Formats: sequence, structure tokens, C-alpha cells
Amino acid sequence: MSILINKQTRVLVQGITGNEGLFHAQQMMNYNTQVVAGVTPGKGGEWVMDGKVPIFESVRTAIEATGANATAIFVPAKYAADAMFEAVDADLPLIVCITEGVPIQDMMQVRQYIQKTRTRIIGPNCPGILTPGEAKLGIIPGGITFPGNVGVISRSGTLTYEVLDALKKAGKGVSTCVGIGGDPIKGTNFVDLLEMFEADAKTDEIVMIGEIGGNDEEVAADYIARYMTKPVFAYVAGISAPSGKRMGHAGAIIEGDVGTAASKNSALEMAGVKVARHPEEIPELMQ
Amino acid sequence: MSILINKQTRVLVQGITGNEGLFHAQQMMNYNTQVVAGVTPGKGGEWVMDGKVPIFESVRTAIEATGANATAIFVPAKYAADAMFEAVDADLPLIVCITEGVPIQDMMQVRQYIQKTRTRIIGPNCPGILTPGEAKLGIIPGGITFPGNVGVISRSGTLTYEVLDALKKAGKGVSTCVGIGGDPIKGTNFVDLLEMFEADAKTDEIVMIGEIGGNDEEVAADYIARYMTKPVFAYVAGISAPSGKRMGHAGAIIEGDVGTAASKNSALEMAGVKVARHPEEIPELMQ
Amino acid sequence: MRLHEYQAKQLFAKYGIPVPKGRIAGTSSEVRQVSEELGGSVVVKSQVLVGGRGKAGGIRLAKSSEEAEDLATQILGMEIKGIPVRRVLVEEAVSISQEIYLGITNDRVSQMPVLIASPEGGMNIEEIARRTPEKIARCQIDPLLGLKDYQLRDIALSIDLKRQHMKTFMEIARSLWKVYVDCDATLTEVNPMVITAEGRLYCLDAKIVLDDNALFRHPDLADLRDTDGEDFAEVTARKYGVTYIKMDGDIGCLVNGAGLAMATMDILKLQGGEAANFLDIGGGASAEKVSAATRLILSDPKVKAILVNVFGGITRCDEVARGVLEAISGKETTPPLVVRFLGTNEVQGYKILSGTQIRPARTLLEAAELAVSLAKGGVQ
Amino acid sequence: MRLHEYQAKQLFAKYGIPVPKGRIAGTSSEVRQVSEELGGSVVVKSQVLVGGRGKAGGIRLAKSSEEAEDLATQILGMEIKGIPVRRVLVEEAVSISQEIYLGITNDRVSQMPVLIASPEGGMNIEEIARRTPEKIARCQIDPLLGLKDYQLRDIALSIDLKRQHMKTFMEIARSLWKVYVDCDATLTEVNPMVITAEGRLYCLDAKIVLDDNALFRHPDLADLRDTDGEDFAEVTARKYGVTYIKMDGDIGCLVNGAGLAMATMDILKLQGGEAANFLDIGGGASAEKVSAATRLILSDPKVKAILVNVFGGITRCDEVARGVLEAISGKETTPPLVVRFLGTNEVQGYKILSGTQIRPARTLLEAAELAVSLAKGGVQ
Repeated sequence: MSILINKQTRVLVQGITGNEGLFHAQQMMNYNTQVVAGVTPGKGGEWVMDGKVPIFESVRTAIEATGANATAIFVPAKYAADAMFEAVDADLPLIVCITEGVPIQDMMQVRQYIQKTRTRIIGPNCPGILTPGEAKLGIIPGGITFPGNVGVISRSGTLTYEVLDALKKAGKGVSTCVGIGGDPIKGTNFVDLLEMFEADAKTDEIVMIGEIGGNDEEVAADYIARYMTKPVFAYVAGISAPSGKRMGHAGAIIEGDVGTAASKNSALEMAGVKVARHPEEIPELMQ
Repeated sequence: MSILINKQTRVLVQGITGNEGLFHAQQMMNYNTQVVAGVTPGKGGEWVMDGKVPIFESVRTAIEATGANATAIFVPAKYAADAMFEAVDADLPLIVCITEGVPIQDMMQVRQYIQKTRTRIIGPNCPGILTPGEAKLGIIPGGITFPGNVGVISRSGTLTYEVLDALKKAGKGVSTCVGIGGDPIKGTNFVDLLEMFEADAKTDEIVMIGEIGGNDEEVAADYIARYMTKPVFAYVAGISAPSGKRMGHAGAIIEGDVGTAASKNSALEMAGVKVARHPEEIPELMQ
Repeated sequence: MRLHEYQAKQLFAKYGIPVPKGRIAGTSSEVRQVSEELGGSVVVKSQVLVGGRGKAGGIRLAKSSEEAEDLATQILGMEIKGIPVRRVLVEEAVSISQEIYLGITNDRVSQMPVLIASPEGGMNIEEIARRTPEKIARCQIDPLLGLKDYQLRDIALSIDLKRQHMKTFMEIARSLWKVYVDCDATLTEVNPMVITAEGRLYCLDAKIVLDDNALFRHPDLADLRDTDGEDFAEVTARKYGVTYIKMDGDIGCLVNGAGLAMATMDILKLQGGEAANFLDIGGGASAEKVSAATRLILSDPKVKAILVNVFGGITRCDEVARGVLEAISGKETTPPLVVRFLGTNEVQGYKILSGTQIRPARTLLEAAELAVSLAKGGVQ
Repeated sequence: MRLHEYQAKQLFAKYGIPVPKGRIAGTSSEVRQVSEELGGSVVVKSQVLVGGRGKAGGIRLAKSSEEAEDLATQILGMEIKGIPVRRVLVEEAVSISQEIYLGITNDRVSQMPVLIASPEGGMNIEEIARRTPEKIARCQIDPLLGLKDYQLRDIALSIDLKRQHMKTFMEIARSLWKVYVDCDATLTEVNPMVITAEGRLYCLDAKIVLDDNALFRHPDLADLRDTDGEDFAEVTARKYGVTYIKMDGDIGCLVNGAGLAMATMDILKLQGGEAANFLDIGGGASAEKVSAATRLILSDPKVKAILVNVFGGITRCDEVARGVLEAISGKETTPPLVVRFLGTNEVQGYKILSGTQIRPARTLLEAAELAVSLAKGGVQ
């Protein structure tokens, strides 16, 4: 197994005719992912990828014709929420929203809306999902890791690649790597994925890559202490970041001292997580 | 048993200090219903019913203090939606909204909102629920019926009383009577209650009182044909109503020929329901 | 509450929906002036709150301002379905290459707002819906989320809208939704939306129905109400807070509750009679309200008998009796009155009316039989 | 993007939130004039986009228009946290009997908007939140449903608001929510909201932060941006689409990705160094963008060494190398440059820079060690 995606996953790409969408759809195909359809309003009926992938006007028609069961969204930020609503209403079980710069209130609406649906959203502003040797849904470079038993969850992009590379150099492969994205409001957080990795037979150890801001890591620490039996390793970026740049008093009132790298690291350590001081230290801790 | 309410139900009254609220709270108590609290913003801390019922500022505080698990709403129409949202967010399992004249879009929002909750709403613009000999939640006069094995569901108010009276004269008692209200958008419809009555050990026969407009009765007929084993009797008011007063073309396009008393009666008859030509004929059909 | 076409168009224009240039006029000379301003070729449209204006000759095309004045003189003298035409809308004539239907209303089935569109709009839209339902596209709108662009693209595809019209179509539909929400409408309809020979989109006819229950939020819209086309008795009834609808029969009805009122009319029909009106005095009616309601019935010369059917709950039968008594006392002759009281204070009610000629009845069936027979001139 | 107090108050006033009478002024004579209009007793408030204006002497009370002019002369010459005061807001002085806190922001924990209120507002609100959290009331707002009146009643009760203020309080809070939604704000805050001795409510200070990602929907609000108080380099960076934040150290950093940029700074610190800046060139940066970013780093005189750390994915290492080369070529002296490329086209990247003095590094740790040592004047 592995989590979220595998060889059977049938992938739709929303915004497939844009530069990014087209490039990464090709990359996904090169990784032997089943990219079965694209959606671009106004271009339904055309084909891309040397005539291998048909374009549809809407997600619904694309699903009807191709049986797609996951989507990667590459549309511009101003249309991203609409693309997500469309995918949710078409009852797609998995959405990965790569798009960066989605307005916060749009994303809060999306998040509230999916409460009553079966759809899981990863992102936005994230690199997506990679199950090495099986499939990728998003933009994580396929070559920087190989199949193995480490589950990786990250709020970051290139920092994740850095960690995957360090793991690879240490001879450690990955079951699934999920970039959950750096935005304050997002579809999926650490806890959701810790739960999946705990249940996944292919995963033996988990690496968490956090960042300053919010309390996702603190919540994850609490979850780890209560429910996780598999070892978890972490690195939280931003120990050197100044505390400033807060959003008025309201942010401070809500978050208090939570949100600093120090707070996150200490919460994780209390939960028995081995915390690295820099990305390349992670594989060392795992020996 | 019986459905929805019984002697154990702990009733809250929202808008208890208004004329209607106060009068009917008293009537409910006279029927030995456990009226445990009232809510009127600005009057928290006061008492009504000769010091027997405390008033609270909010539904949440009323529930915390009294364990109320159902509410009857008597607030003015412009505040009714807010009262319902408050009760839903306080996780009350049962709301009866007596208030007449609730704006349609308010009610559409309420109805959409409760999809993801455990709350059931009866009404608005309805007489509420009466479980003879046990409790009443609303304004159905208690004296016009007695405990028995007939389940009654009605879109009407006084017409329901007329039927209850006719049943009483014919020696037939009632398990529970539910007035679902006459508004186009409402919390509960015939099918929901048919299902409950089918499952209720105290109910052996069911009387449905419909009206022209909408397709609730047609949908109910379909449900009856598929799932109901208990006999159902019906009367649909409005056979003499002119077909006019439609809402533009859109209404006609949506509803087509559905919605007339003739359409409803024929759907019900096709489903094996015995249909009365006037209210007093119902008990005759039941012999 | 339904708005006039010109009122709806003014509202639409405020929301950026393209409507033809035009103005409202009350006299034929005004019509001439407006049509001169618009360049001569205009449409003169009667403004009455009933359907079928076109078939009744209330919508006419003029090629010149002289012709417009002539037509206006005819139209402003007309009655359409009994309603006198007091105003006309004068609009520039628009070339039509396609007529589309677009409307939003509340759908009782899904219990949500629904957007409906068809590539063939115009007067025959109901016919189209019946005969070729596949030409009607619809989508439900989540009332908490609102209308989404992807839904509009779906709809546009379903009605085979050309791509060059997509942007304008979507803007119009978004505005239509905004009007629906902002004004608490139960219907916002553009029929037809036309695509002109030049490829522009226009809202050629507009219909807005507002939710009466929500008018408290829109005092400005409530002021637009035009009672011209309404039955005088219905307007009066609304003032007193009772619901009165004029019917074709000869038995006046006074009932508490809409369902029971309908059932009362049904049973009259079953007995071979015909109700003169639907009248619901509502719950807990005062004597004053009942008195006004009774006078409304008495004002209808066709009424040959009256049936009062009241099931006492919140409504007290004695209060109803007092109201009826007040309305009939002093009158020399009134049609025969059948009264059936049941429930709260029924005995007191009958007692109050005991000095009059009323006929009491025990059951609804008995009451109906009696009323029908009285209306036919039987049993005096 | 944060708005000035006066801009936020203008917006609030448009939504019906009561703010004291006042006007913005750029010279002390203007201040005198405005304070005369307002009756002499005024508050003069510096308009700079940093906190702690009060403690820095940037908010002063004047009893007369002469005094106002004097104070304005002082304030308009000040710098607050390095930012010159160019404008002051002159407002009528208001008597204060209670200071309340009221704010709406997006809560990362619940992933919803949250309304926060406290019966003790003012400058010490964060202190209050820490010491007596029970004095802070909050409620989550369903983003699809909006703020409900019952929630406001709950909040008002929690902060012991007197009943006579309830109506105004609710109106203000509703408007605050409306501003939050209509403007795509991430924060709308009134602190303090004062209750005057006469029992009126006023918004005495106002803060609005807008979501930069949503400014495309609000061109009018985007125009309100004031770059006066911002670091010149940060403004320039935004123009080029890169994120640059000035820090206190001496090692310039150029990285792709915010997380990796932070990790790079972290590891510098771990090695005993200190970053001069945070700089994220984003994904797929062009040579032109990288060149501009490099020049920004070079413009900081404190920089003693530069660390380029790029993990190639969408970003191509050769493109980054070209940008760096362009920025340093022609310059006589540049600080020593450590470069670490990994991934897409890393070999080509190193090749492009092979004619320069850059120091390549294989791992991030190695790169950081080298940069720290270079900045300290070691290993030349």
C-alpha cells in the first residue's frame, strides 16, 4: 500500500493547458502516473501530451468519461476556490491544490464546505503527493527519492526535497511523501496524515517537517503522545526567525506563545519525537 | 414509545416572554409537559409561570443549567432564523419553530446548515408536536385527542385539529401528531415522519393531511409504495383551488403539473393510500 | 409581491444587467417624446401585473414616434384581464437573433434556490419545458455558498451558448443571483434574454417576485408595491392582516387557517356548491379583524350564503362571534349565515349569535350541505 | 497589507461604525486649523505603520489649537522605530469611561474567522490575554454562514456589557464583520472601543490588515498602500516578486522556498553566524529575478558573505547562476559567495559560475560552515 495515491489512481489535472499545468502533467506521466484527463474551460475537445490526454470543459464531464478519482489543481489563484468547489461537488475523493496565493477567506469557505463531504484536500500552496515507484500528484521531483518505509509530511516545498535528498543519501527510501502546504488555512494537517501513516503497513517511521506559525505541530505532538506507536522524527524551520511580524493584537491573543519554533520543538520532544537542529541531521537521528 | 417527544422530554421555550410564548408555555405545562426553561435576551435571571420556569439569556446557558433537549420557538419572524441557528449550534436534537412568516431565504439557509448536524427541525409556521398523554411541544390543543395508535402528519394547522376531532368522535386515539407546517421550505417533510411512524411500535395506522403546492405528497406516495407496511390514509386540501397564482415561468417549469390536489391524490391512490374527499371522511375510510 | 417590468429593469440595470434604453410614460404625448429621444423605432409595453400582455395586444412595436403615440393612445385606454393600463414602458427596439431563458427561483423539491436556463426563451417557455424538457438546464445553488462560476459554465454548455457570449452571460447570471439574494426575491427572471444581430446580450423582459415575509428588510422595495391591479377587497384584507382571495362562486367563507379554509371550499364543491372566496382570518383573530373580514364578504354582491367555520384553539369562538355580530348588525338584509364553531369557547360563541338568524351546524359536512342548499334558495 | 489608522477609520465610518470626528494633516498649521474646527481639545496621532506609537510619544492630547500646533510640530519631526512621521490624524478628544477590545481575525487553530472581545481594551490587551485569559471572550464564525446575532449576545454577556449599550455594540460588531468579509481582511480590530462618560460608543483606534493574496479583488484598497514605512529593499523585492526581509546579521542569503530559506538561516545560526536577510526567490525564478535579488543583498553594506542555496526542481540551477553572475559581473569587489546547487541543472549552474570567485559546497551544513567562516574573515 502507501497512503492517498498509488498506481491505480486516475489523475485529472485542472488547468492543464497553463505552463505549470502542462509541464507538471508531463512530469507526472513521466513518473508513470495515470494522467487520464485535463480540464480547461473553453478548450474541451482538444488533446494534450501528444494526443494522449483529452481536455474537458468541466470536472464532471471529465470524470464521466475517464473515471478520474483524484485531481491536481494548477489554475491561477483567483480561480482556485472555484476549481476546488467544482471538484468537491463532482465528489472527487482527493484534491491536491498546488496553486499559490489563494485568498485566505476563499480557503476558509472551501474548508468549511468540505466538512460534509468525503473529499480530502491537500494544500493549497503545496508540492503535492509522491508515492515513490507508484505515482505522483503534484510537483515533487520524482528522482530525489526511492521506495522505502519512511512516511514524510511537510509544510514546506524545497525544504522537503532537501530532506528527501538527505534521506536518500543515507539510504532511506520513502513510502509516501505529502506536502501539506504553507498557508495558514489548509485542507489537511499533520494529524490527519499521522493517522494514515500509523495505519499504513508500508510505513515504519515518520518524518515531520514543520515551520513557525500556527499550532499544527503542537497539535501533532499531542496526537503523537496519545496515539502513535511508530517513531516520529521532526525538523521545524524558523528557530532563527524574529518573533515580530504578528498580525495585530488579535493574532497574539489567539496564539499566545504558541507558534515559535522553540514552542513546537519542545512540544514535539515532550511527545517523544526526536527533533533535528537542521535538515541534514534527520537521517542521523534515524540511525 | 411514540415519536419525537415523550414524558422525559425537557422543553425550552425561545421567546417565552412574548404573548404567544407565555400562553403556550403555560398550555404545555398544563399538559404535564416538562417545560424547564425559557430564553429571552435581556431578561435572563427572571422567572415566569409563578416562579416555576427560569429565563436565560441564551440557549447554551439554558441547556447547561436545565438539561433541556428540545425547544419550541415563538420569537418574531425576523428573529426566527437566528433563534434556530442558536439552537442548532447548541446541539439541541429537536427544534419546533411555531413562528409564521419566516423569510424563505432564511429558511433555506437554516435547512442547508442543519445538513451536517444532528438537529431535526419541525416547521416553521407549524402547530408542533403532540404525543397524547405524554407531552406537547407547540400549540396543538391537548384536549382534542387522546392516546391511541394512529400517527398523524399534517401540513396544516386547524385542519389538523378538525381531523383529530373527527378521529376522536370515531373513537380513534393518536400515538403522535406532527404538524410539519405550510411553508414551501421546511425542516421536516412527510417522508421523514412516515419512516419514524413505520418504526414506531405504538403506531398502527397513519393519517397524512396534505395541501396543494410542492411535491411533498408525491414524494411521500413514492416512499409509501416502496417502504411502508402500515396502512396510510390521506386527505389533500385544495381540490377546489384554482390553478393560478403561480410564480412566473420558473415555478411552472420546475413543478410542471405536480402540485395540484388531483396530482397528489392520484399519486397517493396509486401507492395504495385510501384518500378521503373531505376531512370528516377519514375515520370512515379507516373502519 | 411582484414588481412591474420597468421596476425590475431599473433594479437589474443597477446591478449591471444590460437592458434596452427606455423610460416609463403615462400619457401618449410623453410616449411620443420618449420615442423621439430613442430615435423613433420603439416598443411600447403596457405595465400591468398580469401575464399574457403580448397576446392581449399590450405590447406593440412602433416604427416612428408618431406611430408610438398612436399605439400608446390605444394601449393606455385598454384593460388587460380587467386591469386598466395606466403606464407604458417605451424602449428602443432591439434586433433579435436568439432568445434565451434565464431564471432563478426557490425549488421546493430540493429546498434550494435553482437556476434555470434554456436556449429557447420567450413566451412559449412553459410549452418547451413540457414538450422538450431536455432543452431546460438547471442547477441547484447552495444557499450558504452561492452561485459558483463552474456551475455557470456548466449551464452555458448545456444551452449551447457560443463561447464569445460566455463572459457577458456569466456576468448577467451572477447579477441575477445577486438581485435574488440582496432583495430576498423568490423569482428573478429574464425572459427572453436576447442575443442581438450584433452579438450583444440584452434583458428584454424582466420579472421579479419578492418574498412578502422578507419585505421588512427592504422598505425601499416595499414602497414599489402597486395595488392598481389588485382586487380592492384583497388589498383591504391585507391591511387587516387577513388573507382574502376572490373566487367565482356564491358562498362566502370565513375560516381560521388556510388548510381548513381550503377544506371548507372543497367540501362545498363536493356538495355541489361553489365558494365565493378563500378567507383565512389567521390564528387568534380579534373581533375587529373578524368584523372587517365579514364586511368584505358582504361587499361581494354575488354572495348568496355565508359559511363561518371556526375551529377554536388560539382563536376563540366567542371573539369570532362578536366580530360577525358587529358586521351584520344594523344591516337590513344579509345573506343567510351558517355557523359552525368547535373548540375554545364554542358555547359562548353560539350564545352571542343566538339573537340572530344564523343557522348552527355540528359537523363540517352538515354545515356545507346547509350552505349549499341556502345558496340555491332552498331551506329558508 | 496594513492600513493606516486614518484609512481604517474612514472605511469603518463608511460601514457605520462611530469614529471620533477628525481629519488627516501633513503640516502643523493644518493641524491648528483642524483642531480649531474641532473646538480646540484634540488628540494628535502620528500615522506610521508600526506599533508602540503611544509609548514613543507619537500620540498626544492637546487642550487648545495652539498646543495642538506645537505638538504637531514635534510629532511631524519625529521618527518612530526608524520611520519618519509624515502625517498626523487630528481628532476630537473623547471622554473615556470604559475601554473595550473588539477584533476579528482568522484563527489558524479552528481554521475559521474568530471574533474576540474583552471588557478591558487598550494598549495592554496582550498582557491581559496572557495574565487573565478569562477576560477574553471569543467565538468562531462559520465562514459560510457569517456572524449571527445570538453569538454577539453571547459575547456581550461574556464581557459584561451593559444592556443599554447592546444595540450599538451589536451594530458595530456586525459592521466589523462586514468590513472583514467585504475587504478580504485578515484582521479588523477596534482597540480600544470606548464607552464615553455620556454613554456613547466610539472606535478610538482602528486596525485593518488586508490579505495580500486577495488584493486583486480590491484595486481601490490596494491603492491605499503606503510604502513610506517599509524598507526600501523590501518594496523593491515585492516589485520583482521575491520575498525579502531585512535581518540583523551579516550573511546574505538567497534561497528558493520559504521553508528552505528559514532552514538555511537556522543552520547559519547553529554554526555561530547570523543571516543578514530572509530571501525567497520563489519557484521557477528567472535569471532577471535572481539578478535583482542578488543586487538587493549586495546593497546591504553589512553583508560580509553571501550564501546561495538552491534546490533545483521547477527552479533551474543554471538560470539562478546566470542571475547571480549578471549581478556580480562588473562589480569591483563583492563579498565572498558560497554556492550550493542541488537538483535540476546543478552541473550547468556550477559551470556558469566557474570563472568567478564563488565557493561551491556540497551539503547545506558545509555551505553554512564556509559562509560563517568567511563572514568572520576566516578562509580567504
